[in-house]
Amino acid sequence: MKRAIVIAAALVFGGLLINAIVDLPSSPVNLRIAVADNMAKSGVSHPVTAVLLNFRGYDTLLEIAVLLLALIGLMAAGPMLPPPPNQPADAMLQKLARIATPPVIVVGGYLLWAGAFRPGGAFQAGAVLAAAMVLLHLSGLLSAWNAQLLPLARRVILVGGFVLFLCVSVALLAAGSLLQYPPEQAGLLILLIESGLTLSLAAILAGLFLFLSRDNGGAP
Amino acid sequence: MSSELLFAVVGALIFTLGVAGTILVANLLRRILAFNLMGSGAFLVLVGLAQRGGESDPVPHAMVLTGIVVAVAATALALALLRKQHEVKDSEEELTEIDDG
Amino acid sequence: MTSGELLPLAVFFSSLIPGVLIFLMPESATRTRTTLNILGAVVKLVLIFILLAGVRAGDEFGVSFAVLEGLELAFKADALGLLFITLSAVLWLLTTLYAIGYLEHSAFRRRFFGFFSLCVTSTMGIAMAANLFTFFVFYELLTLSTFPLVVHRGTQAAMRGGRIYLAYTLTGGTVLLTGIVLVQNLLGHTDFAHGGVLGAFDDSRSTYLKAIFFLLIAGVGVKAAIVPLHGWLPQAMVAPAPVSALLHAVAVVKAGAFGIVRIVYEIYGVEFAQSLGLLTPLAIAASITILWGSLRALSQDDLKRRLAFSTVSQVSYIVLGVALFGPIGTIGGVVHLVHQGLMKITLFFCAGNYAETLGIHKVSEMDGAGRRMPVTTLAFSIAALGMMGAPFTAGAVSKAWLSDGAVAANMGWVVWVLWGSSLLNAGYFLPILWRTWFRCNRSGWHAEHIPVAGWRETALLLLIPPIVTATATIAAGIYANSDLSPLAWARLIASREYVTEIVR
Amino acid sequence: MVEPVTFVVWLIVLPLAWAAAAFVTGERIGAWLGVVGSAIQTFLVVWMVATWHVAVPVIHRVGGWGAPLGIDLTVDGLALAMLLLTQVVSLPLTIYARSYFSEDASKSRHFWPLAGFLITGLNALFVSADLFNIYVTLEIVGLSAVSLVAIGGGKAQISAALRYLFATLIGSGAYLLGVALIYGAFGSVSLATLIPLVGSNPPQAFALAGLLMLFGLMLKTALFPFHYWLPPAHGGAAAPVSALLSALVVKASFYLTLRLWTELFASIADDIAWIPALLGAGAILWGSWRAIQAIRIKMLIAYSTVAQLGYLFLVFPLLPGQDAIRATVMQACAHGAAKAAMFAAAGVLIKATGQDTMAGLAGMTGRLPLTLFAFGLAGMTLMGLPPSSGFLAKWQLIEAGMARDLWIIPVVALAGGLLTAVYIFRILSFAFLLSPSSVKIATVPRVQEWTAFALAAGSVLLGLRGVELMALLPGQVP
Repeated sequence: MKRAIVIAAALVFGGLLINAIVDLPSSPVNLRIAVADNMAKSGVSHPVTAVLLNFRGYDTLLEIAVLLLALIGLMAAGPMLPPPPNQPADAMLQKLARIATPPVIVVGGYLLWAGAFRPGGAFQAGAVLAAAMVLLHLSGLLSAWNAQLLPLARRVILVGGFVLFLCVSVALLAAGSLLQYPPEQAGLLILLIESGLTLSLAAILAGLFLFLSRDNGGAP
Repeated sequence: MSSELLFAVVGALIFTLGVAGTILVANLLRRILAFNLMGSGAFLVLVGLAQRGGESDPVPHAMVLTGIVVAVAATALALALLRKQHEVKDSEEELTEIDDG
Repeated sequence: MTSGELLPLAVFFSSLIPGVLIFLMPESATRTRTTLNILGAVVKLVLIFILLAGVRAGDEFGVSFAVLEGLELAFKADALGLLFITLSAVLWLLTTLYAIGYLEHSAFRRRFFGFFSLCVTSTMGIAMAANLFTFFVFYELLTLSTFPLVVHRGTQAAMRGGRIYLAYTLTGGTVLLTGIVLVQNLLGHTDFAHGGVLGAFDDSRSTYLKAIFFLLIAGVGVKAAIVPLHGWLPQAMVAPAPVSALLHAVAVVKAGAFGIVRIVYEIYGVEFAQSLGLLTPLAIAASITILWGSLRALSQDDLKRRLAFSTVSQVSYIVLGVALFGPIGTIGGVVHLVHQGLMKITLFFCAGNYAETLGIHKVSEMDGAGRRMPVTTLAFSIAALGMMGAPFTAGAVSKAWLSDGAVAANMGWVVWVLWGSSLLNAGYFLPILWRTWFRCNRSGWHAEHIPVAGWRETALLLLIPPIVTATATIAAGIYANSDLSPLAWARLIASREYVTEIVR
Repeated sequence: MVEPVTFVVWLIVLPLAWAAAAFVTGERIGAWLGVVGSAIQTFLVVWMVATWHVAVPVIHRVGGWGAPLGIDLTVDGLALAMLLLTQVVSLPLTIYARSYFSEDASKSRHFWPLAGFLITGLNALFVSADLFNIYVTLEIVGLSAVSLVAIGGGKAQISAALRYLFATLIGSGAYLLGVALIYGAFGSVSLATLIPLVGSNPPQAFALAGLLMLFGLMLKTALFPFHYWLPPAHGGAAAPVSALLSALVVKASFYLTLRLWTELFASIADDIAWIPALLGAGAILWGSWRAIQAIRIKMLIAYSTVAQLGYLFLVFPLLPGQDAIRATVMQACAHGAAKAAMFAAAGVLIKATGQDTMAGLAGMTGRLPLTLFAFGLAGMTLMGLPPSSGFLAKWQLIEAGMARDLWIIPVVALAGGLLTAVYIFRILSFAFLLSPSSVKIATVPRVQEWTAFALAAGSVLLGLRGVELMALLPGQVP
């Protein structure tokens, strides 16, 4: 009964939605032009990166905060159950992981550098590096992290990129407003921020996996 | 219907699917997937609508990238809580019990 | 700030500050607490005498603070307000003394005296309120500050009494608030003024104005215990004797009666209320309350319950006086505000003494109490006779002016109500006097003890207050025509509420 | 004169900074960072309010681009009032929390970073003038609130957090689709750009977007009947968390509802204004009813929040009247301070008696008078009894209703006040009961009692001086 009602309601809603989408007029504002006009001042040549790190960099700043707080929330949910006995990882897998890791790191570096002029950037780079860490963990080469006793260095890496980003934005407050890059240094500053973010994002994304892993990384 | 709206319409369908899922699916893990479906639908609508009239508008692309990261964060938190809930061995009747507090 | 603004505030803070300090002090600091209480009460009296002199000379005392745009917390000390203030301040001092004796060695005294002071502070606010909004603020504060006193004993019975008390008063407060907002909506302000502020409206609004009047009177009528809104009063008897005294003579019921006076005289204006035909229904309601209260009192064996129903009846004398169009009735009603206070507090002091000393709670146990406690019983008798309206007592003065007022307002039937009530009063007081004086006690006193060192009769602190108030009851009767009597002050008030000259 | 807008940026940056720092330094230093940071924020916002003189909103263009390309931060009286409420309530709560969590490192370690992010999200949300940026701030608030509920990871907390998370995710999902539709319709998400573009007959997608976004926000505000997630979350979390959530978090999504309702969606709002009012009335009745029946103290307070949120929505038929906005802002501030005080006091009582039941309160007026007094004062504000800020809110609501002859609104408000009295005095009566002196109670640090009392006293004192707060909002009483 409930099922039928929900499905019927969903159908009606979907119909309305599609109908609304189909008879949309062309939008009065067109930001494409605005973006194109300001690309020169943005410090990068790829429009999406320009929007992400410059025009709407404030969104990105807060978004890192979201990612960070999700990680902390995940840690706050409390310690997981004691781990099952570690089964020795498959030697073949370990060898594969060892071979795969260096090129993956290179790819990450490339993605970071490419972000300035083509699709890419800190997130993609960070994601790739995180993937490498997960791979190492699964193959038993990297032990899981324990949310309850987290070494200072790891904590610093986790927030470092974000703090760097925050410091730059605040420093630019001198220019009049938050994140107001001077056009000439914009490219450099963005690269700086992205490099920091790459490391932290890699750590955070990996952390989302490694904190949840049952292998508690040699904690007492 | 113009072909460039196709993405937006598909996005609308996916969103609707997700909504129905969040209400109908009992299994919490599946429900989390349904939320992701909702999010993806919304992103698709955003991007789809952005590229009406030929070349695409970078602003919504950037928004979607931001949105995806937020969605990842939310999903991670949801999964962590779900894991934790399974570990502390409680289930739906616990929820209702709190409710009657 | 000028002295005209400072004085009312000083009167206000003279009880608020001790209250707050008492809360901050530890439970054990008995002596400091007592000193603070007495000091506050004395300071208050001094300030009030300055005010009295000023007001008699025709000075204006007032101060106001904006709470919101177009909404002011405003105080004024006028003749009518001062009558109430003086009464409360004097009786506060006596009740405090009495309570110190009464609660010796009992728990939670900090809480008791703290809320006691807040309660008196609220009463001051009610008396000095210069508009309905301010009146309401302190009217509700009074409810809140008396609740802990009513439930002070902490028993289930006390809780039940407290719940009933709140159910009545908070609902009444809501009704009152509705009326007040309607007035605000009509005028844009709710200020009190001699001769009323609503008089400006023509007949087209008369039904609307009548409805508002009903809401306002119903709201304050709860505390004034007008039948059928009186249900909480007998229930509140669970409170300790000093609290009952406060509730019945000083604070709560008086706040209700005082509210009715303010609303009739300074919101509607007595002439306008008369022209709307609102006074006769009010008089009828008052008369019904007077008779019903006395009738119920007859059948009560519990002494405090009997006194409670007597209060229900007596307070409506004030309402009746207000409802009698014409200055004479007004004087009768207003002066009874004071006289009833003096007499009723005496009765409750005495009831408390019987309970504390001899463990007597029921009328049927009072045989021979007069021999055992002559002074207390003498005070009790004087107050009781006063209630009946016996000559040379305050009660006689009230009743004389009320009946004359009734005649002047050509409401002859009211005279009969007064006579009937006097008979009923005799009906439930004389048996008590008979038992205490002329019957001797055979069974002995089952719970006899003297709380603290005193005479053989009882503790000194329990004895002095009733003696003072009983004496005052007689003095107010005998020296009614002197310039310092409550009556004289009531005439002053009436002369300011009415344009017409007072003749008698 | 110093431009107050630059302070606004600091209100967002500071908590971000101390949140990150607290994560690195750990609980002990983190607690201090939180307290000091909140103190500075409070100082800044008070300064802003004191120097606030312009009637027109002040705009801060992040990145210097300006809308629609960039993101604008807009500060007007309404936003300033909410900023003030947030800082003024969170400062005592941080002091309270520092003492509350002192003996439990595993909890406080994560409390401070999360609290910092929560306050950032709130401040950023109040001043953001960009629909998509608002979505991000909403997620910061939502996810940090959920994580705060989950702290400690007890059974009840985890299930409550999960249920809360699902609710807030549905809400943001609906809101996000709304943003997508609006971008499709107008090509911008900047409020300043959009508002003039919305003509007399906007495209169908606009109305749909409005419904989606308002629904999402009402779900996040736990407006009846979408309140199902609130009682377990607010009633199950640690006391400081419950206080933050009940006092501030639900107000954030309400603030957005109000803002979008009166500014962006004004054209479609009038026809459906009775719906939120009706739900609000339902919330008052149902929430109060459940509170009256509650057995646990914190569950009673949580249901009282459900009821009190109803008052906020009662005014919607009166919008966009300034008097109605004043009334609802006063209610938001009154409830914010009072509810924070109440949860703080409940925390003290529960720690002292060792049980979250009303029966355990017997005799507490003698043992913990200050805390009970705080509870009573907060209750006074919730009941709307004078001279509390709750009374001023009720008074303004009634006046606004009468000014438009909508009698039902005053009637509901007055009835709600009486229902509130029933459950408030139900608790207090338990506390006045005599207890067997054998009952032992744990000692609670005085600072917790005093912070609870300070919040309660604040909620009452605001009632004696509502002028300053109301002066922030434009327009005078007609």
